[in-house]
Amino acid sequence: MTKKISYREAMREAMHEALKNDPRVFLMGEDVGCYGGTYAFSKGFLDEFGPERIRDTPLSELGFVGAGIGAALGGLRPIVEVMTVNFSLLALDQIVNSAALYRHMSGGQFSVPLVIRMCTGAGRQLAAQHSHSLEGWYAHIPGIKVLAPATIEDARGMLAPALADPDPVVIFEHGGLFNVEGEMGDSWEVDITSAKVRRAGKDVAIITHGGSLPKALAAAEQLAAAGIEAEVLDLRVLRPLDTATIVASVAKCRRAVVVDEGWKSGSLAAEVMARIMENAFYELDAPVARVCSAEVPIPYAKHLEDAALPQPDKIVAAVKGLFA
Amino acid sequence: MTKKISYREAMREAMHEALKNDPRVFLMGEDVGCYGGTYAFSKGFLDEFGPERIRDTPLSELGFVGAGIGAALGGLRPIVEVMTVNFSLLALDQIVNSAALYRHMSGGQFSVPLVIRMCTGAGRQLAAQHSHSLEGWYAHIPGIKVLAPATIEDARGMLAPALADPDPVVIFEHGGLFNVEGEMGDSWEVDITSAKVRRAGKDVAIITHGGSLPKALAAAEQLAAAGIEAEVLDLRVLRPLDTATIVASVAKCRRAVVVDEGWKSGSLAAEVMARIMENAFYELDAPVARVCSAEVPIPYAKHLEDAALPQPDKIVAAVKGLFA
Amino acid sequence: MTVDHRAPPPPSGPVPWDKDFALRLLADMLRIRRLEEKSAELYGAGKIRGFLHLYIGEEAVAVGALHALSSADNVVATYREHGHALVRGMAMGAIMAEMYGKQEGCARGRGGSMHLFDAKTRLYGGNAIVGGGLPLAVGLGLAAKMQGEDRLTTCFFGDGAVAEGAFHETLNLAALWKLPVLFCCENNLYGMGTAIERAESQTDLCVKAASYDMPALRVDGMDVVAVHETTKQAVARMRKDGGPVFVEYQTYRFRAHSMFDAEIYRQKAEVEAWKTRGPIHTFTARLKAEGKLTEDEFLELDAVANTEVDVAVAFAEAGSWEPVEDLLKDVHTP
Amino acid sequence: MTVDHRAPPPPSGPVPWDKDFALRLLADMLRIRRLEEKSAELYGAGKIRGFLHLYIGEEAVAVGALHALSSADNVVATYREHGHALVRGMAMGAIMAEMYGKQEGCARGRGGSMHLFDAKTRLYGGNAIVGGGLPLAVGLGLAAKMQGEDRLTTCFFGDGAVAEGAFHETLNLAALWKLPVLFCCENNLYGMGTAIERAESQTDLCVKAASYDMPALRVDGMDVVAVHETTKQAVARMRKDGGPVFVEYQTYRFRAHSMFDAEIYRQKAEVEAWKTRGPIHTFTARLKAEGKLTEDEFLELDAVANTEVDVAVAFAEAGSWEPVEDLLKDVHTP
Ligand SMILES: Cc1ncc(C[n+]2csc(CCOP(=O)(O)OP(=O)(O)O)c2C)c(N)n1
Ligand SMILES: Cc1ncc(C[n+]2csc(CCOP(=O)(O)OP(=O)(O)O)c2C)c(N)n1
Ligand SMILES: [Mg+2]
Ligand SMILES: [Mg+2]
Repeated sequence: MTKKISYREAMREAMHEALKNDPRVFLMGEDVGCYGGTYAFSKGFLDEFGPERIRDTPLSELGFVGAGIGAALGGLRPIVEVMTVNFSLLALDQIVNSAALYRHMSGGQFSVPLVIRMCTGAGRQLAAQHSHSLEGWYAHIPGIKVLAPATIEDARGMLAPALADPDPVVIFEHGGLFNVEGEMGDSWEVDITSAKVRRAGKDVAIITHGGSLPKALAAAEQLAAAGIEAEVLDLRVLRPLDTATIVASVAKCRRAVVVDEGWKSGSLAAEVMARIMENAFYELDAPVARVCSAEVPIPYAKHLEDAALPQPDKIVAAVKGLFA
Repeated sequence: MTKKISYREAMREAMHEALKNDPRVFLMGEDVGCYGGTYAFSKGFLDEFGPERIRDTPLSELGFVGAGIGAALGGLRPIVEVMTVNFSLLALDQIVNSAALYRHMSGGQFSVPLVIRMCTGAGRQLAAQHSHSLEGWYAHIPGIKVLAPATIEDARGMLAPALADPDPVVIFEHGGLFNVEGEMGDSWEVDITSAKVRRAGKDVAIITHGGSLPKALAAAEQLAAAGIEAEVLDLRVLRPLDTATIVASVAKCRRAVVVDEGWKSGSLAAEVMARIMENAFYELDAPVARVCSAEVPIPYAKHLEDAALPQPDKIVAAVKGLFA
Repeated sequence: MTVDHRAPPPPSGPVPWDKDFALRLLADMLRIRRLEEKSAELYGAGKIRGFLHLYIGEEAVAVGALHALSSADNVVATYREHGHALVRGMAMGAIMAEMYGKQEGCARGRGGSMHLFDAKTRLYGGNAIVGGGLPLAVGLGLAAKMQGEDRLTTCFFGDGAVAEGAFHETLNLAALWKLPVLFCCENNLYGMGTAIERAESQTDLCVKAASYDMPALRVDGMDVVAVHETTKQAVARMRKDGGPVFVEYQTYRFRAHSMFDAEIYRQKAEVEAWKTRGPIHTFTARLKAEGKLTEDEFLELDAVANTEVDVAVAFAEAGSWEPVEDLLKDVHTP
Repeated sequence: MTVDHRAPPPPSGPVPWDKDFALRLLADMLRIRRLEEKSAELYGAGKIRGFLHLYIGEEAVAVGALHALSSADNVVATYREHGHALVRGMAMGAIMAEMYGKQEGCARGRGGSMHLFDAKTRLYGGNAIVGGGLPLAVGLGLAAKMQGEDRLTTCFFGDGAVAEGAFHETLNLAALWKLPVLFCCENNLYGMGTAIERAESQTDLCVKAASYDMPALRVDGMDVVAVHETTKQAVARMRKDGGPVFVEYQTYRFRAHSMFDAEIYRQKAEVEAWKTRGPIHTFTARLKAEGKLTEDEFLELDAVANTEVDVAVAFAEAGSWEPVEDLLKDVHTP
């Protein structure tokens, strides 16, 4: 049996299940309660689970993310929702200087089983302060796991293993995916360790994650029409990266394009290229290319925003460039 | 005429000159005044320039960095000292969401001629919360310039052009360099646009910056003894990267190792490798290797800290690996 | 702490201004109202996109407060700043074109509704990070003070921003360094869907000013007369003594937080009750009662505002798109 | 605001405790003092490295406050936390070995002086980010409350931390949610080289608590009797009412901020005057005056403390280095 649900509903179901099954789990963040969730992910939760477990917070990103860390240290399993990655900059000290360090720095005595969820990405004309894609920053930090569910199944399935993880897990949900709908079976298996091939191919590996996955798949369709069979690899887990699966795709296709909505310089795409350099250099028939965001604050005007972000046609062009 | 001065004295002289020459320049940060500067960079300044221009701040990184941005918008030329990069996490919102964006987002109406200086890096047994090397993060942000003076000359010479720049400039000073001494002439020319070859070679390009430069040079000496002539390239300017100079070194040597004290995954080293992939793939005789920090919070114990960080012997081993 | 969400009686009493001045302020409130009503309509029509936060109901604050400033003063505002930009002197067409994303907009269409900037009128944004403008305001105040300028910096922010660390660090710096910063807290009882008593353990926001040894004033933000007179007081005090002042404007937002808000967090009755305190119609009634305004004069002002809106829309419609080749313009570190 | 940096008269008056209890607290102060004096020496000898912040002069705070807690309570401390760890029950050898960087240290030598952790005694660090422990404490308090545990969380922090946004956000959350968090502000008049009146526009730190509607107490932090009695009051109130309490301990650091500090920001005379208020010798004198302590007993306590230090040093010396192969242990995301 499958049913059609949206990415939003999938994540909502996942949280609902977690709240039902484990009394240690609670949801905390700005407007998760009375407002019904900024993106309606927690609609109805307040009535069902009450204000203790569906905990609206003041506008205090540093404070409530730190409180989530403390609550995890104290035995709970918090899901902390930071409205968007843009505001998470205010909380980075707690994430990097506390959550990520505690286990190692305490000699293994303490752990922080915390899940932080946040919306990421551009594409909705929200302008420069609301359009960052900084998951690559988070993926730089040892001690935290970074996930990027890009499919309905991952939105539905990644939360449970994230909550079971003894360490902090940050989940990036791309704002452009929330209304995407798809079929969902009653049973699924979702790990939080591996990258996944979303479309098999043999001529070029398009490696991507999050909000860029649909664009990569669209590009692959266009390429197929032009006789190029692209394999589309969804990284899914941004830290630790699944190097083996990346290398396998690259070794098979011998060409690769990395697509990443982050700004190009210092992007996660660069890390993927570095891994390929280190592990699959001799398998390459051409240098790996990347399609990232232009190095500019993301503008409001639609035509400029579109021009700043990765798009299917740019991916197609980058792939074709590899065969030139 | 040359004289022997330390990195600390060089930076102090640079600030002194700036304060003398331009009444719009002032220095602001924690303990820059009464304490004499956390690392004695501003010793004596309070007496000479007074508390208005040598402005001690409360412990409020977000607040005083933001105040620096506002003061720059208001016509001054602030030098804001953030004690270390570790604490700058508290100020990232202001740097990324205001300083970096203002010029573009305002349609070119406003600019933020601000210099932010901070100590970076590990190696002094300061443990996990005081040992980050996050200059790679900053180098990801369009709208700011990122500098890493690694020599006496750059410590002396980079501040003036940074202050003359119409946009925010972040200067990373590696704590391990402060006591390094060197000869300094009366005249020098220091740009803030180019990378520089610090040691010419032909067999391998060692590409590095900041506190890793002395280690790279030490490794080059060892390699020379083994018959390998390494070119050591100091990136100096981490954003925007001087791709042309990187490519020239790589094209000449046909082999390269990138040395970066940041954690390996998502490091600036990855970006350098990506640039080489994009621009010099066909010049390479071997995949580019990198020597970065182990992916672990930096431990206090000396032997563990040493093991976590790039060291000359690891660089030597990486280079030799390219010839195996 | 609990907070009474019920609307107090509407503002009333004499208007201590000459007709000219009174009508200018009324006109400005009407200009904001009509601009925003049209904006909402244009959002529905897909002409404006992204986030759009309306100020409807709160017009007395920007109008009363900003008319107490001089043109040399700086203004820092939030994402709910159409009114502030307009009163400050930005052309309505530049605002509308910005919301359309046209290059004739005040920021070439790069910022949209949340990021109105205007160097000419010293409007330093339009900041969409809650609390993000506060440290900037302190810096602007510092620059003015260090350069010996007679220039205040006025910073608007909401009740929600008070919980942010930025608020605390900023008020402390401003008071410690005695900077000419006027902190204008637009307390509309909600930060998005979170009522103030669910965000602040101490809901008396003026008490917060005391914790920085900063003078604080509280005023009915639905009453343009009270807003203006109180702000004038604050400004006079600042021009005399130099230090910062905190003013709490008690106001209310009649519309949803943004165009995505289903408003399930507050009762319709509460909103309706507050609407009886609407700053435009209560001020209009007072002026009429005093004989300072006739219905015809009111209709005339309203017609002028509507015409200005129409012209602004036409200007925006006729505007052009910034060439895609200019995308990287104004970024010097590619 | 100005602040009087002159030392008030030394603490005096009767000690309302039985001899046993009084001597336990005296012994703890001595243990801290001797441990730290030795640490300074070992720093000079290169055995301890990195940052070392001594608590000398402030011992009455940790000793008086922590003896008011139960072993079920949580403690969050700063980088100046040797005393807190010791009083809480951590073995001196584990502290010393940690500062040596040996794996017999409480954190396997990974953290050093600033990062003492002990799950057994519920010491959650040792945090070297000023203000960084505050949000954690709120979270620990939240966990205790949500799990219905009878467990307070005590968070130590300095006067300097009060200026950080973290302080503001944390106090608001704790008061808003009525969490059992005891905020222990160790006000030693300086944050590094910055005197409090150059960091805080409002130097009365108890006024800050009011801005969160939180009860506040102020006490002479050089007087272990006052510290303990006041903390007991705060704790009793919290166990009854559930909400947070703020306590300001007015104290003074006799040594430099860290081993790198030239101390040019304060007068020697000021330091010397404060030393006359030293918590150990004034308490000793009071006990002697009351006949609760003889010089021999004092010497005996001191000898015990010194022996404990010697044993701890021997333990640390005999300790071993964590194998380099274990570097990545406890990091699950390489
Ligand atoms: C740092 C930050 N956190 C969250 C948001 C999302 N957000 C935008 S407006 C808002 C409510 C702010 O309330 P208030 O300060 O009272 O201003 P109002 O909207 O009522 O005018 C929130 C939560 C944001 N923009 N910035
Ligand atoms: C966020 C942050 N900023 C700066 C520092 C550097 N620093 C360490 S201790 C200190 C002074 C703190 O003063 P206070 O809170 O009064 O504690 P005290 O040292 O007096 O016990 C400073 C500035 C830091 N560790 N963390
Ligand atoms: Mg509000
Ligand atoms: Mg202090």
